[in-house]
Order: sequence, then C-alpha cells, then structure tokens
Amino acid sequence: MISLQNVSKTYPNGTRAMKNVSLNIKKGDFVFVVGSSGSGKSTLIKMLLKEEDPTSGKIIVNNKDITKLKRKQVPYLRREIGTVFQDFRLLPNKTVYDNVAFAMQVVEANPKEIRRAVPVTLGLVGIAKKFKCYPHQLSGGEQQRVALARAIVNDSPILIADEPTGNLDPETAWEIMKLLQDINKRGVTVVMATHEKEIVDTLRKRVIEIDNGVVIRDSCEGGYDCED
Amino acid sequence: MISLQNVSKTYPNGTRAMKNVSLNIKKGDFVFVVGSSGSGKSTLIKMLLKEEDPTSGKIIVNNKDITKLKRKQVPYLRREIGTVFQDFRLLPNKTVYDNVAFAMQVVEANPKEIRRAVPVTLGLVGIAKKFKCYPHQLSGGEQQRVALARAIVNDSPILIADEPTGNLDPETAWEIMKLLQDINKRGVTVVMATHEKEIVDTLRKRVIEIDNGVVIRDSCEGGYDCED
Amino acid sequence: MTVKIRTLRHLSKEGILGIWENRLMSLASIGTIVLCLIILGVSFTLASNVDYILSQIESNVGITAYIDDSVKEDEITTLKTKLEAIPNVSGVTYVSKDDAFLTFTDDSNLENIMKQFEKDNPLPASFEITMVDLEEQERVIESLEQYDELEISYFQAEAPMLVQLNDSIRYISMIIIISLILVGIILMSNTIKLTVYIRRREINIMKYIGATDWFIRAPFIIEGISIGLIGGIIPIFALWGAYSWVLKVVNSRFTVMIESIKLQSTADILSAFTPMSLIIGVGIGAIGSIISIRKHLKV
Amino acid sequence: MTVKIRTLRHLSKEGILGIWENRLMSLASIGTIVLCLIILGVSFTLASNVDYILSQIESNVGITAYIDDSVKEDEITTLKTKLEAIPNVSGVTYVSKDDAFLTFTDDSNLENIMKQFEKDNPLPASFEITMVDLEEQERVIESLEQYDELEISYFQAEAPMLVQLNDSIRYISMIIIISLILVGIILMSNTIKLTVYIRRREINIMKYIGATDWFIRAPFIIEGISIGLIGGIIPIFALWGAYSWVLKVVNSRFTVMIESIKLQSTADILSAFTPMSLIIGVGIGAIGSIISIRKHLKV
Ligand SMILES: Nc1ncnc2c1ncn2[C@@H]1O[C@H](COP(=O)(O)OP(=O)(O)OP(=O)(O)O)[C@@H](O)[C@H]1O
Ligand SMILES: Nc1ncnc2c1ncn2[C@@H]1O[C@H](COP(=O)(O)OP(=O)(O)OP(=O)(O)O)[C@@H](O)[C@H]1O
Ligand SMILES: [Mg+2]
Ligand SMILES: [Mg+2]
Repeated sequence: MISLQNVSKTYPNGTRAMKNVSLNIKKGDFVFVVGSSGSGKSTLIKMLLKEEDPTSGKIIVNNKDITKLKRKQVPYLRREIGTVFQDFRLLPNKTVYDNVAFAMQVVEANPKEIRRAVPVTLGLVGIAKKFKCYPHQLSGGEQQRVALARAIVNDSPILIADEPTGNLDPETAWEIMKLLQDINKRGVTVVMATHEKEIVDTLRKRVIEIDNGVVIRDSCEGGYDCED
Repeated sequence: MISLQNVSKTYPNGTRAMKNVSLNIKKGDFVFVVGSSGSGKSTLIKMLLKEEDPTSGKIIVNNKDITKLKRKQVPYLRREIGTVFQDFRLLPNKTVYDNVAFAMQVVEANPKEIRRAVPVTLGLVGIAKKFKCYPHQLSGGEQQRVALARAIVNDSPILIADEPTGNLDPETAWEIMKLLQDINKRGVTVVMATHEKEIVDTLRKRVIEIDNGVVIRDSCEGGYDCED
Repeated sequence: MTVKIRTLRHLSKEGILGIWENRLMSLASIGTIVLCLIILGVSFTLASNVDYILSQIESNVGITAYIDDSVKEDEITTLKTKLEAIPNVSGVTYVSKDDAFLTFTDDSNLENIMKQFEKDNPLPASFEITMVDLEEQERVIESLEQYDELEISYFQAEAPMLVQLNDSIRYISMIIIISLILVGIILMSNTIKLTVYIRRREINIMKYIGATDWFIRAPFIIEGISIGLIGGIIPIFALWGAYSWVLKVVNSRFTVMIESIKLQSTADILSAFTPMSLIIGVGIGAIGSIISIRKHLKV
Repeated sequence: MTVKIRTLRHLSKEGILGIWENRLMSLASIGTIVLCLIILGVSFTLASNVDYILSQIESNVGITAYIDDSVKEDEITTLKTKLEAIPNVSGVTYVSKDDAFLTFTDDSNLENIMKQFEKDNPLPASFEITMVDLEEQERVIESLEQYDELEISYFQAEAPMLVQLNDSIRYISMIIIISLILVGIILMSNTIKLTVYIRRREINIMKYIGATDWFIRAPFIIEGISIGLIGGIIPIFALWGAYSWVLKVVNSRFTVMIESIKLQSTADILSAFTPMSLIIGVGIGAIGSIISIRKHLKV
C-alpha cells in the first residue's frame, strides 16, 4: 500500500530531515511512528501527501509512484488518504459542521449522504454539540477532534494522523484510539505519529522509530522505547 | 499572588466555560491545572492574561484587580507573566532568535543583555541550533520549545504554560519539566495546564482539576486522577 | 473538469457567500473598481465631448468663394449645384450682396464709414462652402479654382492647424484613457492579490484535503465576476446622474455663448460607457481572480 | 510614552525592515499612492494651465477708446497718463490713425475697398485699455465716459461671460481635484486596511506578549510614512518628465497658433506640486496606518 525506497529529504535551508529511509506498510496495517521532537515524523507524513517532495528516492502509494505524479493527479492522491494534521488546518471561516462537510463536498458526495455522515462522524469523536462553532471558538482538544472527524468522514482507504491526541486528556485520547482501532479493523491502513508512550506501550502495534531522519527501529508489537 | 473570586465566564455564543470559580495561588507555588478537553483550562489562563474578561467575579494578580485594569495598563500586567500559549503564537516573519529577543525588546531591555540571555535560554530548551529558522521551518515540538524560551527569557515572576509538552516526546518533556521546576525553585510562580498523566502523577505538586467549568478538586501533592 | 450540477450549485453559493464573508475585501475590491471606472468615465466623457466639439468647429470652418458681379442671378443656382457636386463638399450656402452688407455693418464698429456705401454696395455676393473632411481642403480648392467667376478666400493656416490640434487632442485623450485602464487593472489586481493573499492559508488547506484546482478556483472566479459586475454597474448610474446634472447646468448658464456648439447627449455617453464599464469590470474581476489565485494553488 | 533611544532606533529599524518583509503589500501601497498622486498631478496641471490661459485671455480683453480727430498729437500723452491713473487699469496702448489703417487693411479681405481711402484715412486713432480685474470693467467705463473726446467701444456681453466661464472652470477643477484626493485616500486606506488585516495576527501576538500600543504602532507608522514618502516622490519625477515633454511638443508644434498664450513653466508646476505630493503622500501613509491599526490593538 505504502512503500518508501531510499527516500532522503533535505529542506532548502539545508536541514537533512530524512536520510535514505526505506519501509513498507501493507494494506490494513496499524503503524505508530515515534521519535523525539524534530526527528522527521511530520516530514515523512508530508511526503506521503506530496506536501513536500523527497530530494531523492521513490514513494509508492496505492501502486503509484507519487514522486512522478502530475499536478492534476495530486488531489486524487490526497482523497485516498484521510489526514489529521499536527496543526489541525481547519478552515477558519467555516463552522465545525461545514469543515467536515467540506471534505465530502470536495469528492462530490451526495448531499443526502453528507447530511447523514457528518453528524454521525462528529458524534464518534464526541464533538456533536459544537457543530455550529467556528474553529476559534473551540478548545485545542476540540479542534483536534474536528480535524480527526474530517479525516475519517470519507472512509478513505488510508488514514494518516500526526499527533491526533497531543491536546487530549488521557480519557478522551483512549476513546479516540478505540475509534482508530475500529476503523483499522474495517480494513483501513492507519499511520499515526505520536508521543504518547502509554498508548504505544499498551496497544502493541507495529512501531517505526525515527531518530534524526533515520529509521532506527521497526518492530511488530513494539513499545514506545527500545527496551520494551 | 493570583486569586479568583466567584469568577464566571460565558462566551458570546452562550458557552458557559467557567462557573463561579474561586481559588488562590500563592507566590512560589507550582500548580497543575488538569481536566478533560474543553473543560475550561485555557479559558482560565486567558482570563489571567486579560485576553478574555470574566462575565462576573474578580481576578487579582499581584495585588491588582485586573478586571478593572485600564487598557493602558494591560501590557504591564502581561509583562509580569511569561506565557506559553497552547497554539504557540510565534511571530511568523521573525526567526527563532528574533522571536525570543522580541519579548525582551518589548520591556526595553539592554541590547547587551538581550545578546547574552537569548542564546542561553534557547540552549536551556534545546533549540539553540535552530536559532536562524523561521517558525514554519520548525517541527511542532520545536515551535513549542521556542514558545517556552520566549516565556522564560524575561524572568517574569509568574509563568503560565498551556500544554507546554503536548507536542514533545517523553524524554524532551521531562527535560522541560526539570527546567520548569528549576525556575519554580528560583521563586517563580508556575501555573501549568496539562494532559500528561505521567508527569502530574510523578511530580506530586498541587493539582487543580476543572470539569465543565467547575473546580472539582484542589489537592496538594495530588495525582492526575482523583483516586491517586 | 467533469463537475456535477449540484457541485456547480454549491460552488456558486460559496462564491456569493464569499463576498459577504470577506466583506472588507469585497468592499475594497468593489470600491477600487468603482473609483477607477468613474475616473475612466469622466475622462471618456471629457474626451468624447472635446472630440465632438472639435468636429463641430471643423465643420464650421469653410471656404468663402466671392462671386464676380458679372454672374447673373439665374446662373447662381446652376453654379451652386455644380459646387455641391464637388467631392468632399458637405454644404454650399449662398450669401447675396445684400446679406453681405447687412452682416458687415452689423459686425463692424465702422458703421459711419459704411453708411457712405449704402447706395452702391461694394461687397460681393459669395458662397460659404463647408467640407466633410478638413484635411482634404486642398483638393476642394483646386476644383474651385477652375471657375474663373469665383474668387476664393480661405484660412490657409488655420485649417491644418485645427486638424493638427484635433489629432493631438484625440491622441492625448487616448493616452489618458489607456493609462487609466492600466491604472485600474493594476489597482484592482493589487486588491485581488491582497484578498487572495489573506486567504492563501484557506486555499492551501483546501488543496491538502484533496480539492481540485477548479473546485477551489470556481468560487473565487464567481466572487470576482460578481464583484466586477457590482463595481461595473455603480459607475454607470453615477455617470448618468452626474452628466445629466452637468448638461442641465451648462445648458442653463452658457446658452448665449455656445449657441452653435452642443455637448453630447446623456444617451450617447451612456450607450458607449455602459458596455465599456460592464466589460472592463467583469473582465478584470474574473481575470484578476484567476491570475492571483494561480500561484497559491501550487501546493 | 517614555521610550529609550535604543528602543526608538530598534522600532525605526523594524519599520524600515517591515517594508521589505511585506514586499507585496508595500508595493501595493506605494503603487496606489503613486497612481493616485499621478492622476492628481495630471488634473492639477490641466486645471492650473486652464486657469493660467484664461487669465491671459482675460487680460487681453480690453476696452477700445476711439480718439476724436480734434485732439492734437501733443495732448495725447497727457490724456494717456490720465487714463493710466484710473483704478484697475493695467495698461494703455496708443494706436495712431496710421497704425489703425495698417492693421485694418492687413486684417480684412476688403483690401480693394480700402485702397480708395489711402489718401483720406477715415479710421480714428485709439487707446487700447487693459484691466487688472475684468469684473470691474463697469467702473472703468464710467470713468472713461467722462472724457468727451473719447468714444468708447467694448465687449459688453463677452466680459461677464468670460468671467463666468473662468469661474465655472475653476470651480469644476476644484471639484475634480478634491474628488481625486478623496479617491486617493479611500484607495490608500483600503490598501493599508488590508495590509494591517493581513498582519492582525502578528499585532495580536505582540499585544499578548506585553507590548504597549506605541511599541506596536511605531514601526507601522514609520513604515507608513516611508511608504508615503516613496509614493510621494515618484509622481514628482513622473510629472516632471511628462510635463517637460508635453511643453516641448506643444512649443514645437503649436507656436503659430498660440503666440500670445503661454503654458505654465515646468518650474511653476513642480514648485506647487512637490509639496502637495509629499504632504499628501506622507500624510496619508501616516494617518492611514494609525487609523487602520487602531482596531487591532484592542486585545
Ligand atoms: N519547512 C522546513 N524547512 C526547513 N526545515 C524544516 C522544515 N520543516 C521541518 N524542518 C526541520 O526538519 C526536521 C524534522 O521536522 P519534522 O517536522 O519532521 O519533525 P517531527 O518529527 O514531526 O517533530 P515533532 O515531534 O516536534 O513534531 C526538524 O529539524 C525541523 O526543524
Ligand atoms: N472564543 C470562544 N467562543 C465560544 N466558546 C469558546 C471560546 N473559546 C472556548 N470556548 C469554549 O469554552 C469551553 C472551554 O474551552 P477551553 O479552551 O477553556 O478548554 P480547555 O480546557 O483548554 O480544553 P483543551 O484541553 O481541549 O485545550 C469549550 O467548550 C470551548 O468550546
Ligand atoms: Mg511533527
Ligand atoms: Mg486549552
């Protein structure tokens, strides 16, 4: 489903954020990406979405080499991937409802389907009451949950989440994790960058650890730290 | 030092984020504010900075009733309080160095002093290497640490931090917590809103738990959860 | 670019809503377009009136052909018909000896002197000949010189001077109008650029969610066209009101002076300015938004 | 508002840097100011030339006083001195009988007729009297009528007409110039509003860190003044170049026609326009930034 082959990324200012990384993620996998702050987790995710292009190497998503994707094709790649961004990226002048509905309008979904799916999804992430609010009227954790709702509303085959629980209290975070596991059980590939040691240690899924742009560990049923 | 008396806050859209809260924080205290997402932690902090005004009640900071503060006086209140905002609030067109230096320029510090203090503070939060970067060139955790550097560079008598470790890996988070404890030991009052159960449980400081706008617990040497 | 009808409807709604959601920027854009088009309208009105007045003056500058006293009264009509047949001649007016004497005594301060001639009028009869195109005066004169019974008098210097002046004024007003249109385009694309710059984050986010370029662009273009339309309609009414008022004032105050010279009617001005204003307004709104959004779509 | 010198230096640096950091917006603002001031400059030049030309025409419209043939040559100088002493008279020119005959035969198409009079010149000598203020013509005429040896001739209708026309044109150009200044202010405050709107987040953040209003405002004002200064200087040079060129063209092409009528010199135009452009540019830059930043400081 997702495959990186000798991928390196150097930002224009000279920062080498990814160094010759190769890895494979199969359909239906649930993968944690961990690593210290600034190790390159977000860079990896940005490259999967073609927000950044690798300096060298090949990235294959859904059997397509996305480094060679034409500009016109990029939106269709992104529609395959539901994404929770680390900085949320909610549309500031749309309400919670419209923000989530927008993701469905983009793929030209049926309005009836939109009216059905949006409230259901908002309910799943526990933010249904706030559907009329604008992003600036929400708390940090509430914004994060709206971003998650938007990522899952289209039932995309891939779900990428960059710190989806960073602003949530442990209880809410666990509810979100249960939701992600449910989604994963329905066959969706989930890639999640996280710092939550407790969650990683408890769930025992595949863990990819990045340090300074290099994959230093890739273990099935791993914990947050090497020793676990 | 900080005292809330029957404070309530209702946002213009009708959300009751704070209901008749009274509490006292003494000089030199180290206080965790915990609570589930949307419970009102950031609202409390915003009121201390006069970013939001309470709907009713009195807030006293440094022996001054800040609800009665004149517009002209507000900057001087804010200079007493170093703040890490949940959404960082870094100036997008200043480098890391300039962002931190700006906080000192605001209080008209000596340029020599600025040139000395800024690199030292950047070193303390572990971001010295990136001093030339602009915020958009930083990872989430790096931005958070710059925000922390800016909050502490002026040695203000009060430090308020809204989720200062939300985007940090456990190791870095612990380093930051040690730093905050050191600062606290120098006599600075520290108020920190957080979700990190592990940190709260380990440090055993005073914990104020907010739920749905009400203080439901205020225990010295408490843990993240009630039972602890 | 296959889009479903309901998507189109949705995008139009977004476009119209956008005008309201971005009130400040919409007002700025509409204001800029209105102001530029009003300046354009005023320049256009001035230029086209100057042109109109000059062409009236031009058609009044003619050739005087004095008729020899030997020509008999009945030959005059034949002669007149012949002269009227000369190419480029637009009109021939006969001025009899009596008419000439009356005009002369009327005109001059020398009444006393002229009284002596009352019996024996020394002034000749004449034809006043006007031309279609003043630049062709030379040819007409050549034709006239073939008639020995006519003595021709004309403003040798003034005619080419007037043609030259007229050309220069047309030329200058063209330059002014074109510069104004350019100024307008620059100001408006500046405004639109700023508008889009403000919303670049929004555009970026849409792209990251998987929206196609057209899905993002359409509301902006619809917004741009609507803003251009509003900005194009207002100057029409403004010019209508202002020009009617100016005409009224001019007609009531300067009738004595400019008896023979008329200003263009409101209808003439508006029938030329209306399509100009609408096309420029809508065109700039649409093109401006397409151009300025392009750069932000590349993410 | 006690600020240390080094803070002032720092804030000025921030202001100047801001122009570069916000290139797009700075260019937009400078462009807007330049374009508006150029339009203003062109209007001002046109209006002040029309005014200048009219006042030249006005001063050429005079009174002719025909002198009775009984007045002897040596009395004429005394008479001339007396006339020159009348209030509001700016000049008296003596035209002898011979001069009058020469001018008349030159002017008219009636050479043949006038030849008869060559021996016995019927034309009277005259004084050409010009006035300082055309509106006071009535009074001058009353004074002149006291001299029985003079027969007075003047343009009864034309004088008030010209005054009226001149007044109207002055009035209309005032309206146009004031509207242009308003248009400029609106366009520029729009641009500045957008600029500040773009940076409102930045302003908010500064406030939250504890910056005083003046600390935030100063760089914006310095930026606004610098932008206004740049935007005020460019139109001066543009007008300089353009007007010199126009003068050159006009002088080389229309000398025959407008012998007696002159256009204003480049120096005259620039000495009036330079302070106007600088003051309006800087003023709008400063006021615009103060006004538009105010609302965002309230956090
Ligand atoms: N646009 C950019 N330009 C230059 N350097 C960048 C840019 N974005 C990120 N970097 C650098 O690349 C490195 C990796 O950043 P990345 O955002 O991938 O880290 P991360 O693992 O997501 O960290 P965090 O856990 O703090 O979010 C960091 O050193 C960062 O400073
Ligand atoms: N500007 C606003 N307008 C209206 N409602 C608001 C506004 N800001 C916050 N709220 C609401 O007030 C409540 C408390 O928000 P607050 O930001 O204080 O929560 P929090 O405890 O900081 O949550 P988190 O841990 O998710 O950051 C939430 O329900 C939120 O939706
Ligand atoms: Mg990251
Ligand atoms: Mg919060």
